[in-house]
Amino acid sequence: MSTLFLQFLLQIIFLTIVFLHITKKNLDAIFAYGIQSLAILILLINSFFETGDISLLFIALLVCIVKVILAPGFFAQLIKKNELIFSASTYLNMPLTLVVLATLTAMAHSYRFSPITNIIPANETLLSLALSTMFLSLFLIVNRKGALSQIIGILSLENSIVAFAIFAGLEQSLGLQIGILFDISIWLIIATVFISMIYKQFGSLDVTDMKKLKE
Amino acid sequence: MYQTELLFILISLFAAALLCFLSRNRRLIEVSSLVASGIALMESVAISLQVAHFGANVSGFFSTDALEAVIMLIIAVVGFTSTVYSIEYLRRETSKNIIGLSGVSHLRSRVREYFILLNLFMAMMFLAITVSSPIFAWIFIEATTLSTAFLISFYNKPSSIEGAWKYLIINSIGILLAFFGTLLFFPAMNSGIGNGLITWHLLATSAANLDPLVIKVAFIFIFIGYGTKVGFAPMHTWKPDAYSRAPAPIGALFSGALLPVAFAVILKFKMITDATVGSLFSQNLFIIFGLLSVAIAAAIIFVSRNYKRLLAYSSIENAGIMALGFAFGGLGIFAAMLHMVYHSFIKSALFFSSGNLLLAYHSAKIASVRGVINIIPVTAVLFLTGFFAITGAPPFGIFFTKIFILSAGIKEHPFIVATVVLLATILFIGFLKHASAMVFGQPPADIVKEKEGLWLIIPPIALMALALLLSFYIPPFLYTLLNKIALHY
Amino acid sequence: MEIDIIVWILQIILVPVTAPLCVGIIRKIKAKLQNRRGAGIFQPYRDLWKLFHKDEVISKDASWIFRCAPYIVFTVTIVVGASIPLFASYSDVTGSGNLLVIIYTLAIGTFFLALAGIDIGGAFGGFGSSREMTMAALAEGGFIFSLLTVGIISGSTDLFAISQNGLIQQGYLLPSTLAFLGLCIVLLAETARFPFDNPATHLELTMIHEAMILEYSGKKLALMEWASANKLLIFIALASNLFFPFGLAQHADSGAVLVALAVFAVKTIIFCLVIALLESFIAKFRFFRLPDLLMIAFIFNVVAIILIH
Amino acid sequence: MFVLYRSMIDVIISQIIFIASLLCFTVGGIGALLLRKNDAIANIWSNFFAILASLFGLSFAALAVMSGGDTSFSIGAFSLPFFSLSFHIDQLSAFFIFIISLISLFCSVYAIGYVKHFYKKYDIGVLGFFYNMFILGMLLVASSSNWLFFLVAWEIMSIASYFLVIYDRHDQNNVRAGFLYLIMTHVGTAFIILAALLLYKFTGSFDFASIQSASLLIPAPIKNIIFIFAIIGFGTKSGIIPFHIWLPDAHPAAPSHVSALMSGVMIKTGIYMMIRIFLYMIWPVPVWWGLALLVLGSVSSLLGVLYALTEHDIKRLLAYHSIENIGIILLGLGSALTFLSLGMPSLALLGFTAALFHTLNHAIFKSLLFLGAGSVISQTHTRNMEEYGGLIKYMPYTALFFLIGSMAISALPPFNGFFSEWLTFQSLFAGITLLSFYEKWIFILASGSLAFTGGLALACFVKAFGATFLARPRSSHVSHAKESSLSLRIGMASLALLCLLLGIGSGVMTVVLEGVGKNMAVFKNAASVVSLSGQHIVVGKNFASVSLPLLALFFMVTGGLVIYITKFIINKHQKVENNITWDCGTDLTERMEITATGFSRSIILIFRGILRPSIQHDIQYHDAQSRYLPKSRTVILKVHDVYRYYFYQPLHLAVNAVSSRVKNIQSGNTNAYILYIFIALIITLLSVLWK
Repeated sequence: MSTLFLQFLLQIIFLTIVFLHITKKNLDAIFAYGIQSLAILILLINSFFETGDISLLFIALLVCIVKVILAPGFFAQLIKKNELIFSASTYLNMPLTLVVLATLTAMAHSYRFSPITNIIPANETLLSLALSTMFLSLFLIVNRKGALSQIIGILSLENSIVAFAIFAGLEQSLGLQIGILFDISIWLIIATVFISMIYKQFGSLDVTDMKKLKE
Repeated sequence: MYQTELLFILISLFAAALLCFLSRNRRLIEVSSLVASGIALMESVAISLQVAHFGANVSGFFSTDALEAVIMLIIAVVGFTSTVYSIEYLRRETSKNIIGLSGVSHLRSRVREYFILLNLFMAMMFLAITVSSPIFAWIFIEATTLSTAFLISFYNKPSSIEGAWKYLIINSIGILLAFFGTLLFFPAMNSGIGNGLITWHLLATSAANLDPLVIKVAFIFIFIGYGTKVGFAPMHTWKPDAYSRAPAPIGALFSGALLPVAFAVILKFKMITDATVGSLFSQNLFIIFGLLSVAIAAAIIFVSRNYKRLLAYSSIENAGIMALGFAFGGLGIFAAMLHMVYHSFIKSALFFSSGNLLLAYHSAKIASVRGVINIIPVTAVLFLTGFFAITGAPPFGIFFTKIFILSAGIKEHPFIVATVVLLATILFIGFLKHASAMVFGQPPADIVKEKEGLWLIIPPIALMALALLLSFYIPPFLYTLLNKIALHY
Repeated sequence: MEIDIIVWILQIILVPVTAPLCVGIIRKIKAKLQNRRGAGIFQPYRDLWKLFHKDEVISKDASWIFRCAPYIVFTVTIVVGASIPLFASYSDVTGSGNLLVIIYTLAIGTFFLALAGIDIGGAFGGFGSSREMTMAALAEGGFIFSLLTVGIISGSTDLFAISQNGLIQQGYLLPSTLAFLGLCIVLLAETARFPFDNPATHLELTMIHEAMILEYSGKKLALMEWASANKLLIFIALASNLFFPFGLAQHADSGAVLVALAVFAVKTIIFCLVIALLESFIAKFRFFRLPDLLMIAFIFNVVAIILIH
Repeated sequence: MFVLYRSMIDVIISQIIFIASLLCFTVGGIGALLLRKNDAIANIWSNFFAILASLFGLSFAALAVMSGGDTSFSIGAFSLPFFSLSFHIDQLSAFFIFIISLISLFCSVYAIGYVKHFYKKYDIGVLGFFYNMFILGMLLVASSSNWLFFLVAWEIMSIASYFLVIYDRHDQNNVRAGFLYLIMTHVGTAFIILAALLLYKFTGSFDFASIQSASLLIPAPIKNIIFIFAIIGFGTKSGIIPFHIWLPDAHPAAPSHVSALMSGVMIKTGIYMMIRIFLYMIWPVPVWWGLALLVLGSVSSLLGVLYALTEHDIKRLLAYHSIENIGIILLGLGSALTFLSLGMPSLALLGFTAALFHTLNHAIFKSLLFLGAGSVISQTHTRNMEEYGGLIKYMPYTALFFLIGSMAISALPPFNGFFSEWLTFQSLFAGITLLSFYEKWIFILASGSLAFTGGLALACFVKAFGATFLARPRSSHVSHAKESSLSLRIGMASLALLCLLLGIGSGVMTVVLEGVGKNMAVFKNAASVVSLSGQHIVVGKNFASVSLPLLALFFMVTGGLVIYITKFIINKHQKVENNITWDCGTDLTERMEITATGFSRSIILIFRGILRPSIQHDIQYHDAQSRYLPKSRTVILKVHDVYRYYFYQPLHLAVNAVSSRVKNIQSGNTNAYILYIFIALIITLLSVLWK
């Protein structure tokens, strides 16, 4: 596939993260995460076509099951059960968040990070975009107050790392990929259980009311 | 050739976990976990003896050299003592129903769940340290986080949920950053052997042709990532919350076993970065974060109000001192490793005694714990000797290791050494203020003097005795291992 | 040979024998200045004789310290009297003519006097001791430093060596005079003379030395009176023989000894005259102005020492 | 004096004796811990072994001091680098071992009886354990020959004495005093560790001997830093004025036989190490060190005695006197250091001998006074001197021993205190005569402060002895006081006898101490200024000479004559009538007597500029209306603790403020925690990638 198409997929991931910053509703957040995982899925399939390595196909299938179907499903079921339509707001208001997003992307694209972004000089722009998605998803966790959005932030951070790995040609052997996916799935299950426990104890998913533990 | 012993440890631990999962009988659960951790202890001693004699062994999936052997020893000892302790501790807690549980059946399932996760946690730690590939090491460390999440929220109270949540979120971010760092180590690699298993050994040998700048960035991600797990200064915020909410034996396992494991992984990466970039870069990083950790820990201990958080900050401070030890190099590394061994044993003993305090006083607030010497004298003596040991009073080894680390550092960084000594004094003053306030004074009226559980005292006494013995007589095999580490890292 | 024995004996008994005479002379001069006839100069001897033969009353609160304090205080004055240069500057009887030994031996006397004052448990004794110890503490600095000045000038702190070097050398006139003034102030303080304490009064609020020996009677009072007389003579001897060391017998021959005795008598009379004049013309200072006076004495001596080089 | 032939056998024997004494202490300590079920046996066991061990220590030290020559050996090999239990006992450490063993011998004898009143209250085994460990720590401090072993011994000593200070833990003040003590000691130790590390940095080793041989490598500014660290570190332990605030709290809190050991001996370990560093390890030192020591010494002695005067708690008064006497020792040491750096070794030897002699004397009479105070407190169960009075009638022996101790400490001639102060004066006078202008002024300041300290100490001990033992009992506590038991009296009697013997035999002692001085490399070729001609000790060319035995003899003879004459010759049949004291007609209540506060009120008012006293009067009346019939009138005279208020309090508040600000980073907000990690990541990345 042409780099243009890869660029397009990466831009989708980038946009989903920006959307996650903005969205008010949890359902939309989950939907955005679904699209993101789909983009990762396509990327994996594309690298399968390039290298013709069967294992990549198998991994893509696993990714599809875990990230595209299972995760959003869990979350949707969670939201329906506890009617958590509106996710908690963010710390910074909208314009400020966008300013920070812009600075982070600019920083990621700056020549300062050149040693990382041109590991493979060819897709230098792709790598810097993947790096900026990483910074953005990190900032997402910092900015959002809702527990669910923080979980999604972490999952999108994981997705952006995987994207960076794919573009920087750091694919792993089959065993490692499976191990990583297994971990992510276990982590998903535990996170959802925790969210339901938080909801049961605190009545809302707003992280800021968890303030009791301080010096 | 140690494959068999290693597999034996893992199999026994997994079997214990499985058994706890299946059986309802509480006695069986306790005995099986005890047997599993006992086997782990014997096997790890055997392995470290072999490593001391025959040198490192890199075989397929597992690789154990000097550092891994020492860390395995630490995990095994701390693991065994905390299993012994948790049996009695949980029995006491369930009888006093401190665990916010309703109904006996629900209660038995919580205990079962505790032992399953405990065995899994120890298995994961063993795997994380002995596995030969950095990515697998990452996977198993991630697994330790997951297995302990529920252990922290064991008491099912809002504050323990909050502690567990913060632990989960912050550690997941740290682990993901470490994941990214590990991946960055591989760009020049896969051109070589395709998708073969990239092992530590391979990384070390091909360190020369890695791109220095990428390696620097990678090491920063590794250091910040795994540093969250170890608890260096800016990333330490989860530690006091998690330790103060987790049951005492789990706190002991965290600071006694998990901290050395994460530290060891950072050290392995440090070895590789030093080979490519030269040791100055990693030393500066260690010094800055080490100093920051000691400073923040010293400051907060001065005004802390909860004795379990006090122990958490003491772990942060000791992690900082170990980092300084590794940064100063030469004798410092030998002393830092020794410091790690002493710290794990003494800190676990302190955690066990804090568990006893909690059982007697039902509150973790320093203000509400008074006159411990009259209520539970043995724990009071243990807590006080533990305090003196951890802050570096002579009969115990930490005094020597601190002096060696400082003497290694005085050559190039006199001012840093001076600040560390000053901070150590402030920490001593803060810690003493709380320890003497708790141990002496008039006990509150409603606390009645009761006979202390035998099995609640034996593990901490055993650990303190071991630490005292080690501070005067270091067995030859341990000495050779530590020397190998000092040369290697 | 026998001249040595006589000088040796004379050195020991001279102070106790002539001390009451000095007190008598001072009282006689004061009486004359107040144009009344006053008792004869030998009246103190008669008082002592009378006291020695009177019965004694001891308070039942008193302990053995009260009983043996007079003996210790009196013995101290004799020992000190024997080890300071009176008329012969070579016969060091006790072999400890060092200035510090003298000062600290006198301190034993003050120590037991003060303890005796407290021992009875009366109000006056306690306050007398408190004031006496305050004065003694502050005076000690001046006392040591004044003798030290002369010691440094003559190169040795041994009193007999100091008194051997004849008239004050030219170069040290100012330091010696300053030191002498300092010593005079200390003399008045230590022997409870006028600006510090009125020896004749029994007015509770002002007396220091008298308060401590208020409870004594009979032989013990006699010893105490005699000891304070001895102390006065010791200080006069120190002031005269160390600062005006002429006329002392340098070697053992009867002529020189007689001359020295005469010169010593003249010097003592001059001092008694000065003290009596002083007591008649100035009033007794308020207690809390005395420390300033003693500090002045100390500063005089410090300046004196700094000036020597 | 026979010179002992220093054969190899002697060396081995002396090593065995020394190790035997260390072993006895350890056995005594651990045995006491094991036998703690039965109080009496534990007490007997610990004190018996302490006595045995101190006898061993005493014989070893006497042997070593008399015969000269150093013994150095090490026990056991350790796997830790740099660390080895290596001992090097030259004459100086032998002398300090002598002091430690001497005082611990008598304190242990005293303890056999004294500890009885702790029997049911506390655990005697623990007391025995820490008591033995405490003395063992001091012995090891005096004999260790490398920094690590020294620091181990130093911490054992400090921690053991901490547990002894808080032994009587039912009283909250003792726990607080112990807490303050351990903190100050730890701050001191931190500075000592820094000094040791600096020495290691430049000489490359922790061993005293190799540091001494490589001391030329240490540049001058570093030496000054080491000096300042050593002064702070060891000054905290010895109680020099700015660092002394723990001493008046900690020493009184400990059981009396322990506070005797702490005041008498423990604070000397700081002096020992100062000598070891300044005169042995980093020898060629600048002049200003000696002068600084002199200034510190004079300040400590003067202020120490002034604060002692304001105290009405008998043990705090004695603790402040320890500060004063440490000041006097520092005067001796300072003059020695100044003379040495000005190239006058013989006069330096004089100052050094004076310092050593005063260390020995102070150890003896201070422990005697503390033991006396201890037996008084154990009878009256209070430390407040205002509630004593008239104890001489109930406890005649203790009163006599306390009197001897007070006379010795106020440097009255026949006793040992006088002679060491006399030697210190001689070294200061020598300084005044020989030195030039600003050094001379400091020597004048020093001798002036020593003179005033002597006078004020005299006043303070008249107050202490008078208020405690003389006149009528001022409270009911005194009425049921009984004479202290036999072992207490033996302990005190032997110390009192020692005070007298050392006073009379001071000539011999000076020559022995000069031998100790000459053994040090610094004084190797110093001609000894002090010579012993017949009974006279002559300083310099007849600059000053004294012979205490002759003076004492003359004193006895005249005293005997006077008593004989007045008692038996003049008016032999004199009637002596016992009657009440003169009371101007009113009934004599105990309120009429002078109290400790009343006694020192005039001195406090004279020195109010320094002491800043605050006097609080309050009067209660029978009934509200009439102002003329006061029921009770109380006067409280308090002295403002300047150091705590102006230096230590602000320091504590500053650290508190900083840490509460740092505490806020643990604000409980998860997002903030993640923000810290994010910022840490970005900053490190940018700092690395910036070039």
